[in-house]
Amino acid sequence: MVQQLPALLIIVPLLTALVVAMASWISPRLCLPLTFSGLALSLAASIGVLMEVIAHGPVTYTMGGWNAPMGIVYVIDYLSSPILVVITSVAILNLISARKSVEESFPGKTGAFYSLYILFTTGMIGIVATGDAFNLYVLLEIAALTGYSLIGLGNDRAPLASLNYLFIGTIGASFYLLGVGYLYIATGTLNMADLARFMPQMADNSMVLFAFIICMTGLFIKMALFPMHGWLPNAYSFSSTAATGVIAPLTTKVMIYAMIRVGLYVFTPAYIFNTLHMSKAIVWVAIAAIVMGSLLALAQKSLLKMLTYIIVAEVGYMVGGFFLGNRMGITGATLHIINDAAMTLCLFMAAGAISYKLKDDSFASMKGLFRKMPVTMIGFGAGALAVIGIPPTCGFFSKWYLITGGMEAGQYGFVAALLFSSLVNAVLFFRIFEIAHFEPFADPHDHHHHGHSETVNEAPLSMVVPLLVVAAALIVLGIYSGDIVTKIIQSAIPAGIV
Amino acid sequence: MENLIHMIGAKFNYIAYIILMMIGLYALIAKNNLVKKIIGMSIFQTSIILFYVSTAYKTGKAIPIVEHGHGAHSVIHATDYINPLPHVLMLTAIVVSVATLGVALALAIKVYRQYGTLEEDDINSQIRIQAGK
Amino acid sequence: MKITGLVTVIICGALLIFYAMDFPDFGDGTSPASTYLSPYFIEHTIEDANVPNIVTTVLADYRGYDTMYETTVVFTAGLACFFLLRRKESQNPPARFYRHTPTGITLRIEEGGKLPAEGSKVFMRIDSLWAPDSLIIKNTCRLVIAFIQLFALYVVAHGHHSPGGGFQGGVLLGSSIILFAISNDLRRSIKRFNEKTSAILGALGVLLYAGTGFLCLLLGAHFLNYKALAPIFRSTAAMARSHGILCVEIGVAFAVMAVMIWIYYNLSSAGKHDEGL
Amino acid sequence: MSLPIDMIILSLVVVSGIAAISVKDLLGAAIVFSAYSFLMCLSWAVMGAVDVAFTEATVGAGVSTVFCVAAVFHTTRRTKD
Repeated sequence: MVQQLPALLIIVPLLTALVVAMASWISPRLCLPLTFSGLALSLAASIGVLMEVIAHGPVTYTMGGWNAPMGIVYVIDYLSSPILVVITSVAILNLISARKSVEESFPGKTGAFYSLYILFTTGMIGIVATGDAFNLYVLLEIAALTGYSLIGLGNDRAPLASLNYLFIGTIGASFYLLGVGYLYIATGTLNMADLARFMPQMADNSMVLFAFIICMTGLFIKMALFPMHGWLPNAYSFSSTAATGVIAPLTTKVMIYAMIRVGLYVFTPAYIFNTLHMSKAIVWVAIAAIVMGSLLALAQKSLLKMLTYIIVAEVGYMVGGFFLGNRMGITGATLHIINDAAMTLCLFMAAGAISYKLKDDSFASMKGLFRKMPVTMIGFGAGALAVIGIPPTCGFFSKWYLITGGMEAGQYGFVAALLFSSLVNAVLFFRIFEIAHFEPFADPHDHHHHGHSETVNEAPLSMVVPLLVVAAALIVLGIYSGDIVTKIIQSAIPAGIV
Repeated sequence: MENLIHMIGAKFNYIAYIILMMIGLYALIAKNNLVKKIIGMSIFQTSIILFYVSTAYKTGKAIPIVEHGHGAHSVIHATDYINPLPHVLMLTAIVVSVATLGVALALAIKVYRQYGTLEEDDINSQIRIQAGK
Repeated sequence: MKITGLVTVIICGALLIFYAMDFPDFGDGTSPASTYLSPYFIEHTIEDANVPNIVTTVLADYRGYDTMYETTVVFTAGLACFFLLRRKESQNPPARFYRHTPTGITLRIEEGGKLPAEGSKVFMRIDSLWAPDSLIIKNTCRLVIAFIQLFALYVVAHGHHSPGGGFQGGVLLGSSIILFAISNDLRRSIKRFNEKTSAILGALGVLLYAGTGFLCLLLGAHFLNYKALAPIFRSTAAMARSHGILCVEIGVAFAVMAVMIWIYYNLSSAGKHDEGL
Repeated sequence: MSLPIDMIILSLVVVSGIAAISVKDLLGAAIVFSAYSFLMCLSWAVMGAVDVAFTEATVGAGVSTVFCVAAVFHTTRRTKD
């Protein structure tokens, strides 16, 4: 059974999605329990695989029984197994939290929503687990297509935002596909490990150079690295919060994972960091992303828009950290994938609860929110502290690694950008706290009902409990980040990197 | 000069794929109408399929279906057949492109329902008017 | 925007053409792409799966896992179109058009007006852009549809030996029903092949594919390793693979057929399922 | 060396591709795009990719044209570019 876990991890959600799609036509009441149990099984499988990897090292699974270069293999190693756990837990927590708003926003289509939701998760799991460069493209498209449709059914402006996302996303995925094609004609294989084996003798092959450029461009577009971030803010802020709750924490992070995977295990660190002289330039792009993301976040007037620009800045952290090219930087980038997924989930869940209650997410409507929704604001506060990077929340530790990496590499611009962005984040969130805590719940027309509007009007329990779980996870991740780094991430980084 | 002509002859397919890709990219960037953009996106995707299929071709070799049965040679030589692997990959890519096309058209219909137009600048000016209110 | 687009495109194109000059020549059979992996597929297809069409073997067996997700992508597209577009009809339907068949008079019934009985023989519901039935179109389509479907079944079943397979056959089957919907009208087509059928059949097709793989897993082999099905088919391992490929091809055909019809229903009526093309 | 017929077909593909994005009528664009797909399918058949050509003939020239026409039918034919 243990050796079948990597397959079950992804097959169970796929089967569940299909069964849910059928159940929605026969007995819609079954959809939610089925979805929940499918994702729970997948979470259990991912934890099982993580245990297996920590105990016995990387697991490979051959699909169809065909060995590596012929068939498709799944490789679950130190890099992918923690991310798998993150993906499945984000999906399941957001499912619990989003239940109420799904029933409200998509009457008659909840079955389809749940089915697309699981398919999205399946795509994400597949991207992380696969060891085949072309299989990654197919799963990328599944995740993307479900993402477009989940985003497309939001408020008035969602369809156009989603269509723009579709155009950009298709360009990104096609560039990746083209890059894989270049690699294929240069080497003749599609398996990642096999490609990496060919890399040393391909060091001065111009096709491989171009494949690198175009693959990375495709992934940069997909992860919304500045200046290719144009699609992200609208797509994430106009869609329903049930959908953004899973899309915002996962999409960009999994794309960054794909970048690290393709970088370390296809093109190999020796090729990227020693043969090519591009990493400095990419770090500068990342610095621009951090600075511009933070500045644009300052200019926003609504909560969701602000959070989306913070995501743009966070993408810069991880891309920059990876292209620092040293052990500290890559550790920081990998750890930050996990932490950032948790932080973004926390913030978006809190924003979802707030907009579920207030039906509005502008800053002006958030006055007196600490009194009105105290528990939600505690969760929001935990997420905010993590994004700013205050110990003992997890955000501090990954930033610590990134900053140390930047110092070691001599990239002081990157260090300065990180510090600047933390400062801006602090300003951003304290501005919200100020509005939500100190300004009274504004209702200028009736002073008599002043007391009424201040009474606690908390979001439903199904939203608050997962939020508090995530908030606690932020601190737990922070406390155990030393263990995560030494036991898992250090083994994920190839020995050649110092 | 002769060299150049020979070069273009030998790489004609690759040049054609790049031209098509650029047509698609141009439509995606510069066209104003959403359906035109969607058609451009499809052209962009087919150009990549053309690239893969071109890499599989071997001059004068058979299509990738093994001759067998009575009187066929029993030993199969890989050099007698066109490379089948890119074909398989491109079947998947074609399917992905039609799926994307369907979703894109559905979104375009929704956009039209919302704004009554498919021209991007008209939609943007409508959004600006709404925001100004 | 036009200038920006043109400049970007010219720069990208020049860069791509510059790098394209290092490609192996077109039709060159000695590049790594043709000499590393593909010879294995070509030389072992008969021995491994007893399928002469190498593309089918690679598609459904060596890289069958990709193909399962390819089918899932199609299903996702159908589900996405439904999710995005479908609108249930409101209590008071907007203006409808009816034709009084004996006299040929067209009636426009306003929103909320009294509608003729559902199965009325005298009043025929028509589209707002109605054209009189063309005898030629109707009868030609009626004749052709049967042959398209027959050909589609041949394509599915004969995918092992000739070009074609589940995907192409499925699209052909789907297009035969789309042709019916175009040549008659959408309502009549929905009466014969309704939305629920197409949605469930689409999921069932993918489930047949994934289920075949899962059955192999339950029998102790790896996912999609059709060799494990040999005891069920009472055959050799190679023949089991061949039969396994046929099973998944049938699943693909069902899924693709149903989803193509589903997408057409939703796109052609903008989600209302009342009037089509 | 490319085959002459291949070169001719691909030139036509490029011409129809340009036509598809520059026609000032969306229904026309959908039909030209269908022609583009069909020519592309011919070029793949010439290159021996029979399965791919078959798929493109059914999907590209067939079903996706119907989808495009259906979408244009529910939106508008007019366009400025």
